[in-house]
Amino acid sequence: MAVAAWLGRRAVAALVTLLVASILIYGALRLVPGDPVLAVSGGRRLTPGQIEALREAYGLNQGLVQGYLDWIGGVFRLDLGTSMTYQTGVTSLLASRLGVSGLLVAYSAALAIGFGSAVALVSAVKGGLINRVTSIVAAVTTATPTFVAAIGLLSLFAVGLGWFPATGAGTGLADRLWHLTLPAAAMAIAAFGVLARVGNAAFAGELSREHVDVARGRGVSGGAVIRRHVVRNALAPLLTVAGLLVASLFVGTAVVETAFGVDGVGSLLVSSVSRRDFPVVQGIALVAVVLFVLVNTLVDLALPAIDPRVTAGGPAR
Amino acid sequence: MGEDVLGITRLGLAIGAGERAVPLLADVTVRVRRGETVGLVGESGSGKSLTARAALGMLPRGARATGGVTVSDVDVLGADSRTLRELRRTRVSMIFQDPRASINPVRRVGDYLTEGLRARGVPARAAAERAADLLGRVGIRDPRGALRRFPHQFSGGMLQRVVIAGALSTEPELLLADEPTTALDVTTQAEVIGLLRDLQRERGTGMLFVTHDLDLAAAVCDRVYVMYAGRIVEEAPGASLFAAPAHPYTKALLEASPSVHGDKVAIKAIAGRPRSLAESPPGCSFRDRCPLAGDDCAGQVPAHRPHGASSAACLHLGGVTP
Amino acid sequence: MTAPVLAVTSLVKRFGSVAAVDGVSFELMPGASLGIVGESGSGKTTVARVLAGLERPTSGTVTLAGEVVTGHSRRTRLRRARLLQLIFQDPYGSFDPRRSIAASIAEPLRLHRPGSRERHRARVAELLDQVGLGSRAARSLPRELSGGQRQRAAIARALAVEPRVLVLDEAVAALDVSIQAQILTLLDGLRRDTGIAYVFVSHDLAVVRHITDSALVMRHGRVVERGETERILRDPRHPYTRLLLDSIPSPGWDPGRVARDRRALDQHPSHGESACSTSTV
Amino acid sequence: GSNASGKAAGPSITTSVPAATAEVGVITWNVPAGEPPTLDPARSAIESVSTIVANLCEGLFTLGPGYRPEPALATSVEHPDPLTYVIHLRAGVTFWNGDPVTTEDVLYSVQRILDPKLGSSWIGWAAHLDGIKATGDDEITVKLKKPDVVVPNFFAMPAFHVVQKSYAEKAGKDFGTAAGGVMCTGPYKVDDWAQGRQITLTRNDAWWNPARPKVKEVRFTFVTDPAAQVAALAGGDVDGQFSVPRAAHDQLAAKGRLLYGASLATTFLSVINPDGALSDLATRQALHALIDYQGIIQSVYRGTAQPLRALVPPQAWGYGRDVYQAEYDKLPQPAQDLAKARSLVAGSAKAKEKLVLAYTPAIEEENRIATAVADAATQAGMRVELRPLTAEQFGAVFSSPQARAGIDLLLSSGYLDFPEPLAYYQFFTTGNFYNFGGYRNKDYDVAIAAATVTDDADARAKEVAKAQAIMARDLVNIPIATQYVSVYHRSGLTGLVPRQSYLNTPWAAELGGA
Amino acid sequence: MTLTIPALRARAARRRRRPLGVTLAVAFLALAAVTAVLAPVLAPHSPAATSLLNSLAPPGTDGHPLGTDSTGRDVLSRIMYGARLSLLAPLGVVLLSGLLGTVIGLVAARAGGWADAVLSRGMDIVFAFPSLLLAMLVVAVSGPGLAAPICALAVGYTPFVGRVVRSMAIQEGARPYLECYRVMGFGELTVAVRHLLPNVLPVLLAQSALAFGYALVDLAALSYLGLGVRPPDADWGSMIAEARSAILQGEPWSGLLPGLAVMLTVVSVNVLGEHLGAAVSGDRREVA
Ligand SMILES: Nc1ncnc2c1ncn2[C@@H]1O[C@H](COP(=O)(O)OP(=O)(O)OP(=O)(O)O)[C@@H](O)[C@H]1O
Ligand SMILES: Nc1ncnc2c1ncn2[C@@H]1O[C@H](COP(=O)(O)OP(=O)(O)OP(=O)(O)O)[C@@H](O)[C@H]1O
Ligand SMILES: [Mg+2]
Ligand SMILES: [Mg+2]
Repeated sequence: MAVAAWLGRRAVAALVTLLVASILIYGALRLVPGDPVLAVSGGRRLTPGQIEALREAYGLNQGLVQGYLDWIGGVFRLDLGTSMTYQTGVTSLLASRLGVSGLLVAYSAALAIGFGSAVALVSAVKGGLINRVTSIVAAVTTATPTFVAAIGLLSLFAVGLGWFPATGAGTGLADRLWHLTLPAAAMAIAAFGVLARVGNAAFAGELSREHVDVARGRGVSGGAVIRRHVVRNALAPLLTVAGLLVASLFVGTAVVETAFGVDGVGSLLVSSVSRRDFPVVQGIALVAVVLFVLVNTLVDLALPAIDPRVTAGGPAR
Repeated sequence: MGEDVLGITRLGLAIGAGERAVPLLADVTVRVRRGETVGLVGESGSGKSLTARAALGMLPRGARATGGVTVSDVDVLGADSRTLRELRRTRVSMIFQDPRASINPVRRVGDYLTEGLRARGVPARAAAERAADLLGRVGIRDPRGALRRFPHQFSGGMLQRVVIAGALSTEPELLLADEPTTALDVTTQAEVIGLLRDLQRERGTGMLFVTHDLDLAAAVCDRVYVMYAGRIVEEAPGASLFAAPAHPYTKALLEASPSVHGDKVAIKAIAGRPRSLAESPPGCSFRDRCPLAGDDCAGQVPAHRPHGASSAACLHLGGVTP
Repeated sequence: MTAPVLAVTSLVKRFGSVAAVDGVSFELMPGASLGIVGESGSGKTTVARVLAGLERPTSGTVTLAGEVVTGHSRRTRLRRARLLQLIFQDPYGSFDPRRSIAASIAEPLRLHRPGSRERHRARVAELLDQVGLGSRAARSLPRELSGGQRQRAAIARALAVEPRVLVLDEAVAALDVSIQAQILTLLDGLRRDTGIAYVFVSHDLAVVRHITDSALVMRHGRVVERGETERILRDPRHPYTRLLLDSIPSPGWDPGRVARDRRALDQHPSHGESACSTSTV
Repeated sequence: GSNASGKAAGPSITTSVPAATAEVGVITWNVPAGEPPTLDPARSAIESVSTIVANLCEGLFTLGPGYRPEPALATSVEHPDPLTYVIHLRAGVTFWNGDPVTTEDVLYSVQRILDPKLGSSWIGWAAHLDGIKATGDDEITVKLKKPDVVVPNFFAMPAFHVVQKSYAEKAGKDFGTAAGGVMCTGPYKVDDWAQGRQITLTRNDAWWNPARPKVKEVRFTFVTDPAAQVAALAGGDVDGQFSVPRAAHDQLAAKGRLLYGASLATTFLSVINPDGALSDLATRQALHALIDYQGIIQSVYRGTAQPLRALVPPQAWGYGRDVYQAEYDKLPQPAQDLAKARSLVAGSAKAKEKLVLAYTPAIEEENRIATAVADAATQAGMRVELRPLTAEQFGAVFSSPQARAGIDLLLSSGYLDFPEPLAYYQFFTTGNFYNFGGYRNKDYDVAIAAATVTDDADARAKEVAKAQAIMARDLVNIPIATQYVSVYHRSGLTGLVPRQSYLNTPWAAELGGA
Repeated sequence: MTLTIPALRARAARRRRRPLGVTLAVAFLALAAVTAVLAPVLAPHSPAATSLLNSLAPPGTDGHPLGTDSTGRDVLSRIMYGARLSLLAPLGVVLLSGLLGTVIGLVAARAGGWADAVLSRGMDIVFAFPSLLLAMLVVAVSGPGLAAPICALAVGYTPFVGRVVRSMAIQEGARPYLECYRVMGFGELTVAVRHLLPNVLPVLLAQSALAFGYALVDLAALSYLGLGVRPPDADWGSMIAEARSAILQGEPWSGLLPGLAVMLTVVSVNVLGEHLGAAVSGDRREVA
């Protein structure tokens, strides 16, 4: 009962967030000064008459509320409008690129979460020198901007050593993973640092809890204590942070996809922002926010399975 | 002395090494016989918990121990981790003050209870049977349902029963109870103590009962050790603790505690505050708060001397109870 | 006949569906000491918090020095504070960790007794002296003091505005026996010297016996027994009071009986809950 | 180190390469400008579109070597009087789907771009159009209201690229997009457009032109980041691309074939605000004197550019070369002379007024040029404020006066689509829409007007050169350099002469194995 | 008297325990701040002085200790001047978001109920926009430049600060000393501003330090994508972006050095923030 009510509350909260976010996204981009139609020109010369004709064609003279209703209505029909530069539906434009970006995010999240939590656990359990070294590594990687990492990896592993392809997304799953290794690693570096730190704190915190001592005092073996009482308990904060990271990785693709010449949603976002192709920007922003809310709601929904106390109203800690 | 389930002899404990070592315990000697309830009382910081934990072989990080600790003739301080684990699985159990902190909050109560049994090699199904059995024994209604519930769904008193059930599930020879009722209401305390005593008597388990409540110690324990500043200052039979306190500290404590029984008498406060071993003055640790203290107390740490049914570490025993 | 300094009538406080306090009434004469005892969750703290204005009562009134305290205006707030102060269980948490003890004590003075810095300083020294603390403690941060010292400082701060009622919520529960005795002695002396009245909330009957003249026994938010403290201890009339007394360990104590009695009481929860009418203590 | 100071003039220009002999299965070609928004030739005024469309669609004529018009879907054009052009269509040409090309298709293709809603930038050709109609089964006639010698050049431009009428009408708004596709006649046809990834062209085996392409399939990728491009080219992920990042010239030259060609492009400063500090000739002369032309060519363009004396580069002299050359030689060779600039500034009150230099920092070379110019101006005692523009703002400068407000000087690069200097110079006549600087010079206007109606090559060249000399003196435009076209492809390929006409002639059809 | 000694010793020990990393971080940040402020005095060259024929000189070249960039500008001078925008812009973000977050967090915590629900939900909604996305959205609206992204990031980081302030304020508000002030007769506002805020401040500072690092990276990424700082202004991010082709040429210095400056700054503020945060929780732990 408590669980069902709690799940219901989370779902409603997620929907409210999405609703307000969609209004913000649409509203902000419609209140733009200047003329979005110029995007269509691709920087070439247009006469004022041509511009007026294009404004008409894109329905930019419409009222804000009506515009929003039309747009959100379209969203429910999976129609995000028409790109100004590409002249095609934003939905199909995104659909063709979401695969690459999704894989990139998943790959990068897997790297960051896998290495991050492993390093966090090992350093928390071993302590001492290992802990100090990993904390320095984590501090430095956390502070490594994605674009710096991208440049570094690109010049070292692609241009210098030639171990990985420098660009493109490849075809077929194996080839694609091969191509996306460097971009995923570039994105994963900072996320790794964050996870290593958060994970280390979580694991160390759990390790110092009395029930861990109690378990040891009952003769439970070291491995089982770690598995059953430390990892399991630290999972909640780790999962929460990982959820936030995954969603921000999606936007992080803007940087790596540009740096590695991957044609995904991120590079589309960058080019659309600089061309002010609003239907595309709106569409991507909406997808990013939906993804964020979705991932975090999923994490929220998973939390009761990890920590039953969350549904009892209290915090996870 | 095969009768002793716990033998702590001249246990010393210090953290750090050399110049910067901080002493925590000195010269602590405690014995618990089979089926006996032994109290360990003292104010906070006197080293009760450290002593109890030492019996499990759980020393604070970076601490060095001197002296000896044996549980059922196994040398705890010298034991390797395997022996120690085996010992903990089969012979000693410990109950802590706060049951909520003692149980992993994210696992089911059933997991907590069966974990100890499974570690001993009991098959899963049999372990679950035993766990339900135990819960029934400690007075929890619907034991089977309780196995599937989470700790936060229990009240403090009920949860302490679960912990007790867990501690007894392995049928230990020695039970270390570190203030097991301090977090509970007085009425609940009575119930839990009753339960603990029944189970312990039934199985002949030896129990080291740590508390700061003199009344409780006197009521429950066969023998009581009084600790002050990391040392045992008095050892007395439970019954004579009130009647004839041997050490000035014990006497001062009694005089400082108000009581519901008998006539209303004024209480006498003790000057100063309790010390830890590291902070205490050289010689007798209690001397700066002691009304009987003389210059001789500063010289050296007084040795234990018998006094009536008790023994105490004081040079002026005659001044306490003639 | 003097008027009561504090009177509470039909006090009710609900949290959602839980009635934490359910129809509590009592009066407190100047210089008197009233104990409130009961098991955990019986509503003792809630009564104390309502008295101090930290919770609004759902219904019922609190009358201080003949005037009903209602509303949250600045005037009410200040008047209440001047008449009644509260001491908490946790003597560490009662102080701003960043401020020295002297600074913390000076604060209520500045609010209620405007005056020069010098005057305040002198008064702080006087207050600290009254509770047996020296100038070194005055300069310390709360974390540099022991629990007993902190509780003394908390008492000094409460006394700063010379209130007529001091509400103490488990004020000695966290202290070691030897320190607890010091504080109890201090409180005794203060009442004798200043004529301040206490509402002493505790679950420890022995302490209540020591410090109070009369007492209320609460259970599930209601008063189940009231009267002179000695009388209640000698001759408990309500089974719950009896249970509480029986729970206190003593030589020859039978915890098994406590368990049985409690079960019996739980099975007849209505037993005597409102047996005692509102008699003035 | 590549400290530019020590370097020699730079790489040389390639004007011919061995023809391709071997068939090649697939090549992967990168379009550094990114994925094209459309493949509609009418909207192919941006590099990403033109590079690909050039292989798909054909006009009536095309530009051959030396940027000379050559017949394509037309066989010939007659010019019976100054206002009339009669074009004869080639017989037997079919679209990819096998349908024959009709005059109706040609007329449809030309006329659709005249619809302003389409937003085609080729619309400009029709400024003096009177009418265009079919005058026979394989003949169309273009009638002008006023003589305009520039017009025939457009016949080789995408303005006259032929698309199938029925197909285009059916596709409607989607024509040219990934969904709608295109229908043309060129040597390649669209096989697949995987949006966001690549566009694949396959050979049109039914091409009318007997010069069969050697490459069967061309895959276009759209890597925009220079570092990624270089890594892709060097690593062999991509076989080639035009406009190779200059920074990687050394690196790539060692890998495969890196070729340069002269172009019709100019980088120049133009006066946008006729009333500000730049209304003063001395200020403009100071500006002209303070630019480090040599540094720009060596360091910014890494030797792949040439200094210019006039706005239109010599490559664009499509006729009357001798005349042009002689006149060009008379113009002063630009060189930095800070002392002269300083004294000019010292002698002019106007020169010390603040002036705003707008530019597009997204184009790395222009970012550096603008930075260097501003710094040199500061050294000469001028006050230059840099105003970076986005591509969009840059576009707006050409269409809205508000966007031009506050800008005194604009750094831009442009190119002529065909070798007719008039096409550029006519923009600066009094009252011309694109004459943002409000340049007014009667003599200039007269010379341009005369050239526009002069059919004879040398005579026309004389008039144009006269105007050119006037402009060079008035300095309303300060030409800085003309860049080379560059192309890189892996070794083993050949046949591609680096020319700017890759933007409108089927260049892939020339490429093939060595 | 005996009490004095351990207490003093503990205090001294606490002071001595400041880790080397924190000292280094503070030193670096101080150096960066001084450099930024005194750039006109300290920088050997004007950051705008070009020399096309002396471009991409390697570090150690005469007169250019860190070399020159692709337009021949002195890298050291540009890093020094670049520090101004690079540090000032995130500082603006932090100040704005700190102010907003503190007010919202305190109001939500103290008001509770309906106001808390609305404010918290509002923060959740803003939180659903990754900060870089928010910054790119406003750039799409307003065109490149720093002012809009600074505001956007400030809004974006508000929940980052506000949530922590709120939970700290609730946690701290439940501690008896604040109730003591209320019992003493102090008003809500006085309690919140005079007593709650100073005790929340270390957490606020810690959180702000972390936000500073994030903002620095976000703004640099924006500049790297060509959507942030517009030339001729330069921050470290735009310097890296401008150096991209130089990196291709195998002359990475003019990009690596500002990249290093970004990393060192971010590491430093992170170390500092974490230290502040740990100091706070350590303070709490001592009590428990
Ligand atoms: N891990 C440790 N490191 C350093 N000192 C410790 C550690 N554990 C305990 N101590 C110190 O040892 C002394 C005794 O601690 P212990 O916990 O045994 O006291 P206790 O008698 O159980 O008190 P309480 O009644 O408060 O539980 C205290 O002064 C404490 O500060
Ligand atoms: N803020 C609150 N919100 C909801 N319920 C509350 C709140 N404060 C107290 N209660 C409930 O009111 C009842 C009485 O609580 P109160 O703290 O007054 O008891 P108490 O007698 O002081 O107990 P203890 O001895 O444990 O301090 C309990 O059931 C408690 O759960
Ligand atoms: Mg203890
Ligand atoms: Mg209470």
